[in-house]
Amino acid sequence: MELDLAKAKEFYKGMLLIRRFEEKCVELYSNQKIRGFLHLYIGEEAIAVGLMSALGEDDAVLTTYREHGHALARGVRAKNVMAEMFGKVEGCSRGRGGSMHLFDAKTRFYGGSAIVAGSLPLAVGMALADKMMKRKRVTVCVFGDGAVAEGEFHESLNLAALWKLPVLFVCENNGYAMGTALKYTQSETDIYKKAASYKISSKQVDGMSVTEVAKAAARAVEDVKDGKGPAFIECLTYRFRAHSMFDAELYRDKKEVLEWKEKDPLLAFERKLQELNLWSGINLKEFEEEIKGVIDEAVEFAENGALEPVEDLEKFVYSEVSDG
Amino acid sequence: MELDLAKAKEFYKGMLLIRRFEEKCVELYSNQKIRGFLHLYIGEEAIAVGLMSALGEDDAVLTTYREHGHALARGVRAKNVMAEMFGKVEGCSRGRGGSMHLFDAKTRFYGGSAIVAGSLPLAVGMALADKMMKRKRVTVCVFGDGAVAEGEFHESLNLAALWKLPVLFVCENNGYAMGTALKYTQSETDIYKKAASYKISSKQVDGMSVTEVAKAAARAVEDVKDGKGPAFIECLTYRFRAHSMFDAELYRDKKEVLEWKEKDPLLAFERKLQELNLWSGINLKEFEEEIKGVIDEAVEFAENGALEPVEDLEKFVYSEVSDG
Amino acid sequence: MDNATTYREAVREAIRKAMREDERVFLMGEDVGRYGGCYAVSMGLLDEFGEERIIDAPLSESGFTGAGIGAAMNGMRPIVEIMTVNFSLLALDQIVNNAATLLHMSGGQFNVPLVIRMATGGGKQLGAQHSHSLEGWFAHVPGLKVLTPATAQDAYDMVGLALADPDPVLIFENALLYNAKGSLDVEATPLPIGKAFVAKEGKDVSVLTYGISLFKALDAAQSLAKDGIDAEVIDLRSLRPLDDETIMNSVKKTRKVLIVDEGWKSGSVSAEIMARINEQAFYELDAPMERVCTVEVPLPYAKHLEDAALPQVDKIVAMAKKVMGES
Amino acid sequence: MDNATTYREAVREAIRKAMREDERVFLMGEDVGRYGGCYAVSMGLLDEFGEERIIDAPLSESGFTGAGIGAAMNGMRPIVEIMTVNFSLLALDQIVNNAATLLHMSGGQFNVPLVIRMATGGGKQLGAQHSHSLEGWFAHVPGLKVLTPATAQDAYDMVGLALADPDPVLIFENALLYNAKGSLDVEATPLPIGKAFVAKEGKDVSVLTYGISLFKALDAAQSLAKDGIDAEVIDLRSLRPLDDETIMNSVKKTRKVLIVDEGWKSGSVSAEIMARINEQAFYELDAPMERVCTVEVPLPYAKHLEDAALPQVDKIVAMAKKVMGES
Ligand SMILES: Cc1ncc(C[n+]2csc(CCOP(=O)(O)OP(=O)(O)O)c2C)c(N)n1
Ligand SMILES: Cc1ncc(C[n+]2csc(CCOP(=O)(O)OP(=O)(O)O)c2C)c(N)n1
Ligand SMILES: [Mg+2]
Ligand SMILES: [Mg+2]
Repeated sequence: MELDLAKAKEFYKGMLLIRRFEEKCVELYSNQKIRGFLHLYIGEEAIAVGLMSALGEDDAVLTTYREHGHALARGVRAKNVMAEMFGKVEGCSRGRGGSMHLFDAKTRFYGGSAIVAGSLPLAVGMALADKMMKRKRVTVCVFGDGAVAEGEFHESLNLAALWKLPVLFVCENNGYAMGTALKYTQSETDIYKKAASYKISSKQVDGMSVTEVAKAAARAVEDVKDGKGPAFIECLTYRFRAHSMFDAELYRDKKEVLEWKEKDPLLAFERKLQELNLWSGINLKEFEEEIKGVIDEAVEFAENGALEPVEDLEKFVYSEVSDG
Repeated sequence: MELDLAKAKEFYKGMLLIRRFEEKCVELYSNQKIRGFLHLYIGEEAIAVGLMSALGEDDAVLTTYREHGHALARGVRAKNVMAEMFGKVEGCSRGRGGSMHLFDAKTRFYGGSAIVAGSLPLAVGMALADKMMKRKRVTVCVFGDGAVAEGEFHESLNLAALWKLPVLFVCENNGYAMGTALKYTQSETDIYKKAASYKISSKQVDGMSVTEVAKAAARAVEDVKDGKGPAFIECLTYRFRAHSMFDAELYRDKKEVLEWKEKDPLLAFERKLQELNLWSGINLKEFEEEIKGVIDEAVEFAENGALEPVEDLEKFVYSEVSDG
Repeated sequence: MDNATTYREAVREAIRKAMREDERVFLMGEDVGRYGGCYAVSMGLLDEFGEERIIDAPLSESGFTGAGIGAAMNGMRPIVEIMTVNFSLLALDQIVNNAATLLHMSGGQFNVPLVIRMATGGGKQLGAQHSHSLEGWFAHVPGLKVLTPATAQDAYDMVGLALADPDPVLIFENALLYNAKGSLDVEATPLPIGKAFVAKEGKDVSVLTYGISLFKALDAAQSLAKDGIDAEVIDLRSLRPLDDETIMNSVKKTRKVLIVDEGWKSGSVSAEIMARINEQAFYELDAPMERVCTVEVPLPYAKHLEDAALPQVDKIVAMAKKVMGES
Repeated sequence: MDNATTYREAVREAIRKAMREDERVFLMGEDVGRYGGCYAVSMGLLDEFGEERIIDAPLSESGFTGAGIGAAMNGMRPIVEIMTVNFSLLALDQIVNNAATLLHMSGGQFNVPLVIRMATGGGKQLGAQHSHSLEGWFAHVPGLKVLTPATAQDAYDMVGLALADPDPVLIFENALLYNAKGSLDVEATPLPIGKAFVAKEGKDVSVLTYGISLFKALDAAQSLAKDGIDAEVIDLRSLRPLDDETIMNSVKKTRKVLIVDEGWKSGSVSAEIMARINEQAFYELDAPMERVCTVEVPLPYAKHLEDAALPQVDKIVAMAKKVMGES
């Protein structure tokens, strides 16, 4: 992967969009425009942007409840994500899903799941289908460090390795599952080693570096598409905000948070671009304005969106079939 | 562990009892005295006998549906096991359990379980209780190679390692889960390596050698009781019979079976005792007669046992409490 | 018609036919391949279709059931075999939180055309962990469809119906029925999902049942006939959706109801049927509805106790007489 | 009495008291320690009891629930907290195949004195995977007891009752109730497991309910009173065992029944109650029983849709009037 100015812009803008979008979400949550659970991705933007840069249109993505970043980086439109959180019919899941359940068929974004580790078996199955149909595609499955303790993690990794399936597992290791630090949940805290124990090609990368993630993802995707079986990437990262909007954050030190904020993916990328003499090519103000435009438009779109008629409540329980 | 004549006799007799007991079971199954599922342990006797030799009275055992051998080696009386399979009230589970659910409080035999991997979490909890109460005991949990694919295996090993619990996991790797060979169920077929990936002290031993198993078990039990955390032993073994009484055995070669029969734990131990010049001290005829006596008595006991009154059907759904 | 086909063969033939006709169909589960299926349903299919389409899965119920859901979302028509309902407890999260919800959560974007088959029921002296009849649980969940074939014909038809359905369909095969023989007409138009079947017409009492209990109910009806009681026996066939129309029509005719259901009594399918009849046909009833279910105890191994726990013909007869006011 | 104690505090105080009095009691679950509990129930307990007795478990619902069973068999009195019923699907095998069966399978040798607490219910706009009300499922299983505290007093009492019980007891705490305030008398003798409570006496219609729906039913009763309908509101408190006696006594008095239950309608607790009333008090009924349950749809995120799916006061009022023949 060449890091030229175009790519640099794409990456920076991608991360900035997520950052600003979520900052807006906080505001809208306080205003009770967004309800339910809201899990922010702030601090982890490099992963979504780096990872999605490695995917083609035909590839598929499955993820967690902390997925605004993944959705935006994958190309789900901000206005449809926002409308979803407003519970409007224009939302990417028609308002049925909410923040934790973003779906988008166009970009093969298979959701948002609120059950930790629950989408790993689905990803295995999607990849199985591709393998059976000899389609050269990868299915990416993103999950947190907390998911690693679940039985489904183990079952899924074993199946994927055993059947040599074209799936890329990406663990966003932000050190905590809600308020429980990794050392309290895993006897082996190097998660990539666990994956390796299934004989899966596995790697640990700096999840605060968009280029590191992008590089690792590109290589993994290539290998997976070449039929080399599943791959696993552990991204070391940190969430700057609370777990959700209801979290007193008693379980971690302010100091630790500050240390990680030094590694902010936007700052880190800025430093890197300065080193590479590319930073001068970035017009930050322009970016901010453009993104503000996108977000304002998204909020307006969501505000003006329609509520699905209550009479349609029972739709989408079963598929509508023409012959009844 | 010293292998003197007394020990040799104990081991040989222990294995022979299981062998003859189960041969009798086959007969009784054909006569429809025993019903339900019947899983034979023939070929795997060295594990139960070697393992139980390492345990003290206070230790606890949890196992699977293929557990006649474990029960007998642990000291559950043959007549109570037999009566159980006859569905009689004198059975070790009052006839409520059957072959797959042998229980015996006196010997701290916590069952027989028909859900593959289902007793691993229980063993973790038993060990947790011992640790909390500072009791110097070990809980042993026996399971097959098939159990390794279940999520509960993963969750249990992680919990045990994380909390440094006094539990000994023993995997009876007989190469097959029903008709599915290990290579079709695990990406990593060296099961002890999987355990090691949880940072559990882990070992692979010849499960056809009673002394090897006994030695490994003794060492592991000592370590566990010394507070070194959980241990794991993988015993390589083979079942000489079908999975259960309903198995056409289409999935494995006669040749493979014959090769393993060369390693019959009774034959292997005989050879070993000959090498050590201990074999002459064993009066096989006497053993056979004694065991025949035990088994005949068990069958008679079971035959003469009583059926629990049908009116008592609803007993043991909830504990009987004095004040109602 | 001849009674030449076993229930087991009927399921197998339906799978075979579907796999021949549609390359998207495959079978996945524990021991479905080399072993031939724990109840020998898939015996021979590995030879015909190869291990790519008859997939022996490790003991990972949640994993491979979830994989079935994923494959279904990605264009396949998987048949997942969970050996028995007892092990489906390990896969419930996938079934309830994913298979049943994805269409809805995605606002209609992703449907899950998945078929899950499993054996169910007691009566084989397998004890408390291996004798569940939990199909009623699944029937509680919107997004799922739940079928309970009792006959070889239904065992055959329902595989095809389920595969043609765009949404997740669960098929519960009572393990004691696999050897039962029945007639099979592979050309006949199958009764659709959601339709109950009047297995025996009658005018005095409606006996509503499904699965293996159908045969006990039919035996009981014969016995009742000798005593001059003309029972109507209805095979519900589908527990979700339930065929209210056929049920209520029968109730209107007989005005008396007995439900036979191998689930534990409290909270079983029988309860829901009683609730609906109360709601939709209360004034048609001449007497309290009754039910014969499994006694509320983990199933014991000993035969005499297990027999006493499960619905039996004599209990059905006695209860039918009670409904008729003759006890 | 003052309304000074929240439901959350009541649960916490009960746990604290039990842990002070009995060293065998401990609390285990995800985030119960350092985080203070996902609904802040156990906030502060880690400081008092230390991490050996307030155990933060990894995300391994099956593993730590099973570990609770094992610890209970080995002399402890564990309280396992499964964050919410939605995740209990991952632990169902342990609960149904082990906790509920061990006493029976062992012929009475090994009981399981385990308490499992979990949050339940919808109404928080959390969508289809996080809004289940599946307590009715557990009430189907012999060997388990199922409690549903609605008030702070019950939230407190039931922890103690459950810990004193020799068998597995599940407590379902509706997450929307944690902030609700009520009066708490820690000296009062608790109403035993299996007893329902007449929350409001009345003579015209029996409204049977539990958990959060109790408050909706009481509100509805107030509204009905204005229209001259005197509803009796019964808090079932325990779904297994169900208190048939209190239910039937009420039915005999009012001769009309409405059940309010947040489970999906088909196969919900309401169905079992209707079945029992039909069996035990059919001739006392003056009209078909009715129920207000959750519409059979995976719960949607959008508030207006979720509200429309869940039982609400206006629906209860309307349905009560229907039962009274006034609609
Ligand atoms: C099966 C399951 N158990 C518990 C929860 C509650 N829960 C939601 S998020 C979370 C922590 C997950 O942590 P991690 O996987 O590291 O992801 P992160 O939130 O850090 O991105 C928990 C326990 C859940 N959603 N699903
Ligand atoms: C959870 C679960 N899934 C499936 C089964 C059906 N089953 C019973 S034994 C068995 C094979 C287990 O193999 P293994 O663990 O290697 O033990 P072995 O029989 O070889 O001793 C299977 C699949 C079960 N009992 N439990
Ligand atoms: Mg995390
Ligand atoms: Mg094996």
